[in-house]
Amino acid sequence: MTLGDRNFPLPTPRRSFFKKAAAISATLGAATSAWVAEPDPQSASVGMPAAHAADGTGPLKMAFIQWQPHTVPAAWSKGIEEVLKDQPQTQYKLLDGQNKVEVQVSLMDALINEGTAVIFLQPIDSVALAPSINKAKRAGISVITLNIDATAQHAAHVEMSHYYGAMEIARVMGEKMGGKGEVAILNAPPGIIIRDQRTNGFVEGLKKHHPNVKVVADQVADWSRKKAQDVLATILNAKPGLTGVYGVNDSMALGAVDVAKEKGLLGKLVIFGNDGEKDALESIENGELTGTQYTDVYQQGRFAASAATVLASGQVPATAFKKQAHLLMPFVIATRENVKQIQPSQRW
Amino acid sequence: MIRRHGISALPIFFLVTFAFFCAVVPRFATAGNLEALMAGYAFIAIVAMGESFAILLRGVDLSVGAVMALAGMVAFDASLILHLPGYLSVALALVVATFAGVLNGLLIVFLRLQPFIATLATLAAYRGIVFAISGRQLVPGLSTTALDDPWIIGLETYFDVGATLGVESIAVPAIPLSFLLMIVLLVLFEVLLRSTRFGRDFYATGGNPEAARLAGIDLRRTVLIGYALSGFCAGVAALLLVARLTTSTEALGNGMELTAIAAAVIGGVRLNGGMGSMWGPVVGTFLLGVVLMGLTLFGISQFVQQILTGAVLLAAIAHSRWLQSRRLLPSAPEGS
Amino acid sequence: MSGLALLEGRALSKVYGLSTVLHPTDVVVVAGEVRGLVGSNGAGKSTLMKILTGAIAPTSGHILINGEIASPGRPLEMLRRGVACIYQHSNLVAEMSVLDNIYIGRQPTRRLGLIQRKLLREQAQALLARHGMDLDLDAHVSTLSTVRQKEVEILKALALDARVLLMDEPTAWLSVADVARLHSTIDGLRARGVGIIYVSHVLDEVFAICDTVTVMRDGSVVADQPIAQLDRARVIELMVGKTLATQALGEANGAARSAPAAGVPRLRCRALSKRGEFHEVSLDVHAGEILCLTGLVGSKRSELVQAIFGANRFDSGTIELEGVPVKFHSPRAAIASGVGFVTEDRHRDGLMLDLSIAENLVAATLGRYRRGLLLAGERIRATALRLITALNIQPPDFMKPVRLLSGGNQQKVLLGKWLDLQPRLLILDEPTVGVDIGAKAEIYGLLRAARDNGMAVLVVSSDLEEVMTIADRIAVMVAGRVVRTRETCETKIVDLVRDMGAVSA
Amino acid sequence: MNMVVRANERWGVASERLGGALPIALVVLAVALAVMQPAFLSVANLIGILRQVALVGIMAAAMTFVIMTGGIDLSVGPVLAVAGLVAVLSLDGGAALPVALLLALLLGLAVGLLNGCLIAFLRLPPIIVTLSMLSIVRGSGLLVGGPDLHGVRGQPAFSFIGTGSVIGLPFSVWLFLGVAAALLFAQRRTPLGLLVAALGDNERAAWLSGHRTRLTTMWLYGLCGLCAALAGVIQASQVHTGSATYGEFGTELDVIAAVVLGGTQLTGGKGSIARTVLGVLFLGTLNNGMNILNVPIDIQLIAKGVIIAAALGLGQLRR
Repeated sequence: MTLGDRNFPLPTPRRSFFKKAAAISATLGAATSAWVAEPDPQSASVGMPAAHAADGTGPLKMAFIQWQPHTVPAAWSKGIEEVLKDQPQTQYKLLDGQNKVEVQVSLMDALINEGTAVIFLQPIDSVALAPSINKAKRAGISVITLNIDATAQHAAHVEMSHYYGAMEIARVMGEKMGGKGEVAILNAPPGIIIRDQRTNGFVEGLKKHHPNVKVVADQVADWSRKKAQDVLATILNAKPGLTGVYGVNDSMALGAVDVAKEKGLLGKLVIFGNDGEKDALESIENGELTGTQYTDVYQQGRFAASAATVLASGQVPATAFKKQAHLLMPFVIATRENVKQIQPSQRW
Repeated sequence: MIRRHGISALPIFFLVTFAFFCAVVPRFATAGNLEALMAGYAFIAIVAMGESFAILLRGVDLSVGAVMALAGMVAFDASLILHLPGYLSVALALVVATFAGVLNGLLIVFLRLQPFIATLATLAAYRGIVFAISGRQLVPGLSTTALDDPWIIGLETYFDVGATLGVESIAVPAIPLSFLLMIVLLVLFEVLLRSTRFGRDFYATGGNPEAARLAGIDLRRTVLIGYALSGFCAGVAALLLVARLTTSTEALGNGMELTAIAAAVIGGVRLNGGMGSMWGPVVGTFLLGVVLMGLTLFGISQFVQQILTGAVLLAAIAHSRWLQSRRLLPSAPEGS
Repeated sequence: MSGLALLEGRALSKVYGLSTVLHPTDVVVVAGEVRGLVGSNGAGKSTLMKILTGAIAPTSGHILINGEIASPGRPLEMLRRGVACIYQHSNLVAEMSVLDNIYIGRQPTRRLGLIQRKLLREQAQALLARHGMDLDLDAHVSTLSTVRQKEVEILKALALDARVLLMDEPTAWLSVADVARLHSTIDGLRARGVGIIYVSHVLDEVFAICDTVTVMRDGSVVADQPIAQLDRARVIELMVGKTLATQALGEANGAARSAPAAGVPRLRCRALSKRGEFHEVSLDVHAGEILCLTGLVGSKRSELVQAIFGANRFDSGTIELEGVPVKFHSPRAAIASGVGFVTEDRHRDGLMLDLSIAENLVAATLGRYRRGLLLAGERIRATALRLITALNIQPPDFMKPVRLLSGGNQQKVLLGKWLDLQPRLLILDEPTVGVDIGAKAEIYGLLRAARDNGMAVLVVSSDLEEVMTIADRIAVMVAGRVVRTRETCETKIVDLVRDMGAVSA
Repeated sequence: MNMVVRANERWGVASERLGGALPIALVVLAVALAVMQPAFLSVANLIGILRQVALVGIMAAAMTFVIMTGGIDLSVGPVLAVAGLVAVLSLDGGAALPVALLLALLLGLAVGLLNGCLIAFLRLPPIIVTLSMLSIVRGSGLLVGGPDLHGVRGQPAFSFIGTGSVIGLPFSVWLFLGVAAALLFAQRRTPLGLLVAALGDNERAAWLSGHRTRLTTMWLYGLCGLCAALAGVIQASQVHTGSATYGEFGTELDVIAAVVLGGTQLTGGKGSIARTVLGVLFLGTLNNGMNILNVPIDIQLIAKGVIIAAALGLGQLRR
């Protein structure tokens, strides 16, 4: 059962957004119970892997392998811990993938040997981590991927929509720009899949909704606010006619805001970010940043964690999954109009 | 010739660290973990060996990471876009990597660039080429397509020693092919350096270029071969990693240069050339591996892990320096 | 000296940019002949040697080996055809074993370039036996003394059974005994019909060992004849011209001595000991005297003076400076209380080769040349100019990097650095190694002047000729102990040699 | 520049001039860019370049001394991050601006001195010491501040450091010029410059001439840490946030590249602050040019490699 499949109803009406969030957690519960409902015949033969601590002996180990220390995974981790802290028997740790695939793979191996019950994984690459995920599955460990799906079937995937989110950004941004004008993209270096999904989504979105908005510059600013400042400042010298900037993450968008402020272009430049971290939302409220794609990352973490608890409860051996739960997080394009709706508790 | 320079310090330190983790970390001394260790670090060790060739020649090769990405992407494209048979893709990747190394050598020998600058330049250039030829960018579908060619994927195989020896009572780690490959290269390189004339020429070139030149050693040739070997090793490592990942990414091998250099220096390869071994860097690499695995299994928080990793690095080098100083006590700073 | 010409240089010349360092020169090496090649620094000896070894290519002229033309600038070819060279500065790879160094670049190999270790070792041992040398083939060159390293270099050449052997200052840093040893080796080679070019600043050696001599001056040959037809004075005159020659000789042995000083000595060492280096050493150096500390290389003289200077530790004993007990824990402290130290190896310990003459001259006294935070440029400049004239440093350009100076001038810069300190006690370790005769004379003059101004001078030297020339008193050190102290006026070289218990030179 | 050279010729620095390929390459590059994109020469852009290189420039200037002694400092990235973080956190904690700045700078200095101490007195290889310090400092920073971004609010004085400008030039640029000038002056006109040169040329000889070689070396690393911290403060002020994740991997390479591009040998010895500044400007111009021409990243990197190799290589060939 794929919850929120690819053609997830877009755009999300503001009002229904939080209802939907609730609805999803409900369905997720249903989903997990559904797994329990249809145990796999072989699962008996497979049995509980020795590593699995679900039999009550010793703590229940869970670990989260992030791509590298960063605001988003940090927020996920917070959400996860919120859920897990009520479960004294679980032991949770956050690991650093150092933005290197090979390190993530090594960490997977380590966790597998350790007999972890559930691994939360933010893969740097969909394919690269697949072998490790399969290995984990063979060891009876459930893997829950965050944000980037893996090509290998695994327990569950909780994703903030990159491709469709970026498309949506393109649509709203185009409207703010009056359907025409020149846009610069402050991009990340290739090598991580989010980058491709977001850029492609954005470009496709413009093609689809606003063919008259041209992308006149696409420069790499390494996810960094400082670099974004330098790069955009330079671009503006060559392209004074620039009317829009899309930062592939909020830091770069905020860098753009800094430049706009300095050059007194705040009114003229339409600037969008991606992720929706609290600084970005605040900047929107101050009428500096035009908008960003907001996803309730805490919630995303909580979903992942609740799924994990069900899985770890042991009634469902990871080997039993025929299909993989796929949860596409709902998002809003936060702009001045709707940003107030996002409660402080949801800001990360 | 190495023992005299206190590099024997390293194995001791390694064993102590290893023993420590075995003792205090649950599930560290398991077959599975050793297996993971071998599989996860053999390819890095190979890069470190390559790097050592450059360092032995008073140089450094910053481009190893980029060369890995290049070789990986070549194999990727060759297999998934050009649909070449695996053995060709592998060969192609190795050739490209070796050539990349040769190019470094050419820049150093003929443009007389400082190795640091030459390889820094190629580091950028090779990475750029990777972006340019990346099948993941050219053919959207490929970023989620796994490599399936047996010739490439086959590199990630394990030999169940336990079964073949019939030892079932104790869990013997299965030996990954990559590890065996590393051993083979290690032996080859050690023989090359110790008991062939080329090897001696190599140390001579690094130790005292003028003397080497006057003895009629062809310095250019030595340097070219040195960097070629560095490139080749990066290529082999890349293939092993690609096999492990069943794909290649544009970011493959990012930051590998520092890891390799660190491993080499901890392994006792002297930065200003002419002194060092091949097994040193290998042990150095696995020291890094043991620390990462150990601390992770120990459940040390990721941040504290970084701190401890740094501390262990320091300890390792300090320890070997200490053993050295007990041998020959310099009452004054040696001239730089 | 009959015999065929092994190596022949015809009209060899070398021009760097505008300056001609070698005018068209002919040189011949005949089998079984030792040809002395002498001349002041900058006379073109080294250039000629480099051309003959193929280290550099001549601007014009050509080289014949056994009558065949050899292509220039090809060290390897020259080696293969039996022309080997022992350079003044070590050309060994410090990190490699003696064995590897001897056969560097030409080890016998099997298929796959694998070295035939056994064969190699046998060859080496045979070689050692043939020339009556004993060396630990597995020792690292870096762990060997200078003498030993020289021997390795000679072996390196012999290993090729070279027909022609070029030796550039082979006896630099060698003690009397070692020189004798080397010479007997050379005799052996000559007997075997090897042709040898022997470059040296030490004329006595040239007269002792050479059959013919080529004297060079300002880049061209001024004399080429059997040594028998020349005497020392004549050769010096040919080398450096009349005036300097008279000076160099005139001030030799008969030079004025200060009366044996009395009263509290400037430096008083009592029972200085360091395990494994020196034992119970007691020395006095008075104001206004030059004390020479001589002995065989390896008699730990350098270690001793370094200990006095604070560059080396010592276990027990006392040092007094004008009656005040001192113990320096660093050179800095020694310098602060007016002790200067001209180190032995000017390249390793003495000079900053890429820095200018001026910068080197004030290196030990920098503290005096600051105005607040700044360097007092004018004062530095003044001092530099003063010293350059006083020491007659060539070229007199204080901007010139020291690397570009001749050995003699480099040594003068090093000396100048310490003279500027105007130390109460000046220690010099082998002050004239590899320095040509003209510069030597000047350095001796400077030392005497310093002495006469009441400086206490302690010179470590293995060159007995030098010792006899400048010393007021002579202390002989053997195996870390001072065995004898003599007044120079009552001393003959043979006495010293006997004191050292060395083979008679 | 020539004025300075002549000034110290008065007392005879072994003649070191701004010759070589780099200045020519810089001019050629600038002209080429100006032709392809006139906006490159606009005052705004030229100032922009200065502003963009300020951080690397400050660090490179100090790094020059370290590299001249045959050393290297890989730990500048994390130091930059943590210094910024400390400044921001202490401001949040209500500390007065001077106090916050002092804390940040002292931290950088301390890390640097620790590096120097290990290198000079324990004689450990600089590359390993500073590499270890890289991960130690980064780890500690993350322990303190986590990966989150800590914003600065209502601190006009602090924001001025990075964003304010004085007579037409950004304040950060003034700081860069200030540091560069000071170090240039130190190298050319004070005993320190001579001492550093001596250290790089022949440490043992310097020691035997009565110089405190180890102490000096230690302080040079201290200086390097200090400058990294200064850069960190500036960046924190420019991006209005402090975070332990700033100064990403690669920062140190940028800095070292600038120094080496300026002709300082990694093996130690001769080096010049002036030439380093040139190196910084060259790299800055290169990046700026790539951005202003909107060169795609792949071509950008390739071109970068080729241009650097060509710029220095051709210079070598002329010799």
